[in-house]
Amino acid sequence: MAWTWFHRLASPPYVYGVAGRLSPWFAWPAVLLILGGLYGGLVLAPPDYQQGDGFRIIYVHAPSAWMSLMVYTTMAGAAAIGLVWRMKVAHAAAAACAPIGASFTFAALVTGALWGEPMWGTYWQWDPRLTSELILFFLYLGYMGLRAGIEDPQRADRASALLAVVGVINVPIIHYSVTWWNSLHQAPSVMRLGKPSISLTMLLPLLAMLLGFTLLFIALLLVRLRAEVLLRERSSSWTREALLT
Amino acid sequence: MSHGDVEVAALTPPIVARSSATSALGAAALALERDLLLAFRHPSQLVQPLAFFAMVTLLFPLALSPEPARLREVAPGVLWTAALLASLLALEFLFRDDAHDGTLEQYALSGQSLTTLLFAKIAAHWVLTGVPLTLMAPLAALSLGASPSALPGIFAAVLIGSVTLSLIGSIGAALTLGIKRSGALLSLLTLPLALPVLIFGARATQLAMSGGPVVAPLELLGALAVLGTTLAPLAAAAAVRISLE
Amino acid sequence: MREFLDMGGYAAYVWPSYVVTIGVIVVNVIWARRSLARARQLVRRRAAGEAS
Amino acid sequence: MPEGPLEVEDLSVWRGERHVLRGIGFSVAGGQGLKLTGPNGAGKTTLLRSIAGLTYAEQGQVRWRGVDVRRDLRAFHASSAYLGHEPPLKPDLTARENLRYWVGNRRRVASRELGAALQRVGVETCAEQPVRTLSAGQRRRVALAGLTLLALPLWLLDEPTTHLDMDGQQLVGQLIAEQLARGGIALAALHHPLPGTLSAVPTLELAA
Repeated sequence: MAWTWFHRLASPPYVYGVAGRLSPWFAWPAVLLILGGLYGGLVLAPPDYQQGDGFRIIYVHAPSAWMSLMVYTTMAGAAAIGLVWRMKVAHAAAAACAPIGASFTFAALVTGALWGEPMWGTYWQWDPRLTSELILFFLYLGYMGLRAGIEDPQRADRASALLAVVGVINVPIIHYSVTWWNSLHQAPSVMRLGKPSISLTMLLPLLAMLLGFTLLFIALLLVRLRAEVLLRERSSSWTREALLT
Repeated sequence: MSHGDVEVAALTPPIVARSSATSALGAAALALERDLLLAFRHPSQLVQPLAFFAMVTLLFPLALSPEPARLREVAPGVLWTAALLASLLALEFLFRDDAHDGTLEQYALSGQSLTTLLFAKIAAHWVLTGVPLTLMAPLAALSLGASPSALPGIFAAVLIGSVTLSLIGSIGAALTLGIKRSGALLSLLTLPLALPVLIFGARATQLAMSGGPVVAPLELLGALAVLGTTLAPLAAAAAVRISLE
Repeated sequence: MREFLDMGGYAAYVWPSYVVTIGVIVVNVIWARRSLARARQLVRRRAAGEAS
Repeated sequence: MPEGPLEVEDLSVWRGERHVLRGIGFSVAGGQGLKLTGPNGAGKTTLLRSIAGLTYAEQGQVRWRGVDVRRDLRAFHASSAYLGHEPPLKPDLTARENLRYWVGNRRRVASRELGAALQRVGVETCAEQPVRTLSAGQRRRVALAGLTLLALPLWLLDEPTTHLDMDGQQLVGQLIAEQLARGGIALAALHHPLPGTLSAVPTLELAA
C-alpha cells in the first residue's frame, strides 16, 4: 500500500536506524560544500564594486537567514503532522529543529548587524528583513519556552506544536506588516544587495553555502532526532537492543 | 435495584430528550452572560488594566517632556504600546479561573462546540477590557496633545484593534494554561503575534492626528480582526483541549 | 596574506561574521553529537540498572 | 428504555513513560452500573477521563451505542456527564446561578426544576449564597443536584462521595440507583464502598 512508508516513518526503531545510516551522507557533502563555499567566498570571488570586501558577509549572512526560515517551516510542518496524526516521531523532529533554528537566527542577526555598520553606518537599522529576523528569533524563544514550561511530555509536544503552526500562519502577516511599516519610515539609504553585476564567481560560492547549510541542517536534524527518539523511548525494549548489540 | 426506586424515580427528571437541548447560540449567550456576571462581582480585576493603561500614558510626559509638540510626535506609539501591555495584563484572567474550577472541562465535555463557547468567553473578555480601553484611549490621546478632530479615528482604531488583541491573546492564554508563573512566557508568546496590530494601529492613530486619511490602516486592522475571528477561537479550543489531556 | 586578512578595510566586520557563523555551526555539531551520546548513556544506564 | 451500551475494549494509556492503563475492557448495558476500585495511582481517574475523551488513549476503543466515540465525540458528550474530583462550581456565584449556567449550557432548565433539585440534595437553605461560603460537602451536594438535572444517559463519576457525610453518601447511592432504574448507566470510581444500596453493582478492580 502507498501508505506503508508513512507508517514506517511513524515507527521509532525504524527512524532511529535509518536516521543513523543517512546522517553521514548529508554531513560530509555539507562539510565539503561549506569549505568550498568559504574558499570561494573569501578568496575567489572578486570584491564588490560598491561594497568592496564588505559584501563577503553575504556568504554567511544569507545562508543563516535562509536556515532560520527553512528550519521554522520544517518545524511547523513536523508539528502539524504530529498534531494531526499523533505521530511521536514528528513531535521529536519538531523538538529537534528548534535549537538549530534559533542558533542560526542568532547568527543571521549578528552577521546582519555586522554588515549594517559599514553599509548603513549603524549596527542596528530597523530594516524589514532584520526586524522580521528578530521577531522570528522571539518566536523560536517562545516555542522553546513553552516546551520547557510544560512538564508532561505529551502535552508539551502538542502545545508547542500548536504554537509552531500558529506562528507559521503569522510569519507572513508579520513580515508584510513590518515591510509596510518600513515603507513609511524608510531611511534614504537601504541595503544595496549587489543587484547589478553579480558575476558567476560571486554567485557560485553563495549557492554552495546555501546548499551546504541545507545539508548540514538535515544532518544535524537526523542526529538530534535520534537523540530525541531514544529519550522518548528509553523504557521500551528496542532501545536497549539497538544499543547493546 | 432497591425497594425505594419507584417513589424517588418520580422526583428525578427523565433522561433528557434531544429536543430540549440548548442551541449553540443559546449556550454561547449563557457563557457570555456568566462571564460578565462574574466580572461584575469582582470589579477590581476590571479596573487594574485600565489603571495600568492610564499610568503608562502618564509616564511618558514625565519621562520625556511636557512639551506638546514632542508629545504629539510620540503619542501614537505611546498609546498603542500602553494598550498592548494593558491587554496583555488582562489576559491572565481569561482562562485561569475556569481552568482551575473545572469550568473549561465541563465546556469541553458539554457536547457544544468548544470553539463557540470560547468565542463567547473572548467576546466577554473584550467587552470587559477592550471596550473600556477604547473609551479611555481618546482621553489619553487628548492628554498627549491630540486635537479633538483626531478622536473619532483613534476611537475606531482602538475599537477594531482591541478585538484582535483579545483574540490573539486567547491563544497564548490557552497555551500557557497549567504552567506556573506563566506571565513572562505569555508575553513572549503573544507580543510577536500582536505586532501587526501595533503597527497598523499606531499608523492609524498617527494619520488621525495629522489629519490624514485613516481608511487604509483601519481596513488592515479590520482584515486582521476578521482573520483573528475565524482562526483564533479554533486555535484556542485546540490549546484548551491539549491542556486538559 | 596581509592584504587578505585586511579585507579591504572591512576586516572588523567580515571576520567576526565568519567567526560567529562558523562558531554556531561548530556548536550545533557538538551539541547534536552530545545530545545523542547523552541519550545513549541514559538508555545504557537504565538497562544496566534493571539487569542488576 | 435502556440506554447505551457502553463498551470499552483493550484501552491502553501511557503517561510519558508510564503505562497507566493496560488493555482495560468491559461492557455496561443500560440499567447497569460499574464500580471502579483500586489503590491510588491505579488509573481510576485516567480511565474515566479517557472514556470521556479528555485523555487520549493510544490503543483501544470506547464504543457508545455500538459506535466508536471518537467518530463523533460531540454526540457522545451530548449524552454523557463527567464529574471530576472538584465540583465544577464558581465560588462567586450562588448555588442556583451555578446550576443555571452549568445545566443551561446543555439543556433548557426551569427555575422550579432547579429549586426541586437543590431541595432533593438538601441544600435548599443555602441556594442563594455564594458557593464560596458553602462547605466542601455542601458543594458536592450542589454538584450532585447539577448531575441529576443534566438528566443524561451516562454518568462518569470520579469519587462522588468525597467530603460527604454518611447521609450524603447514602444520597449518592440512591441517585445512582435511580439512574440505573430509569435505564441509565453509571460508572463510579470509589475509594470507600457505598453504604446500603448498590451492592448488586459489579466492581472492576484496577491494579496499581
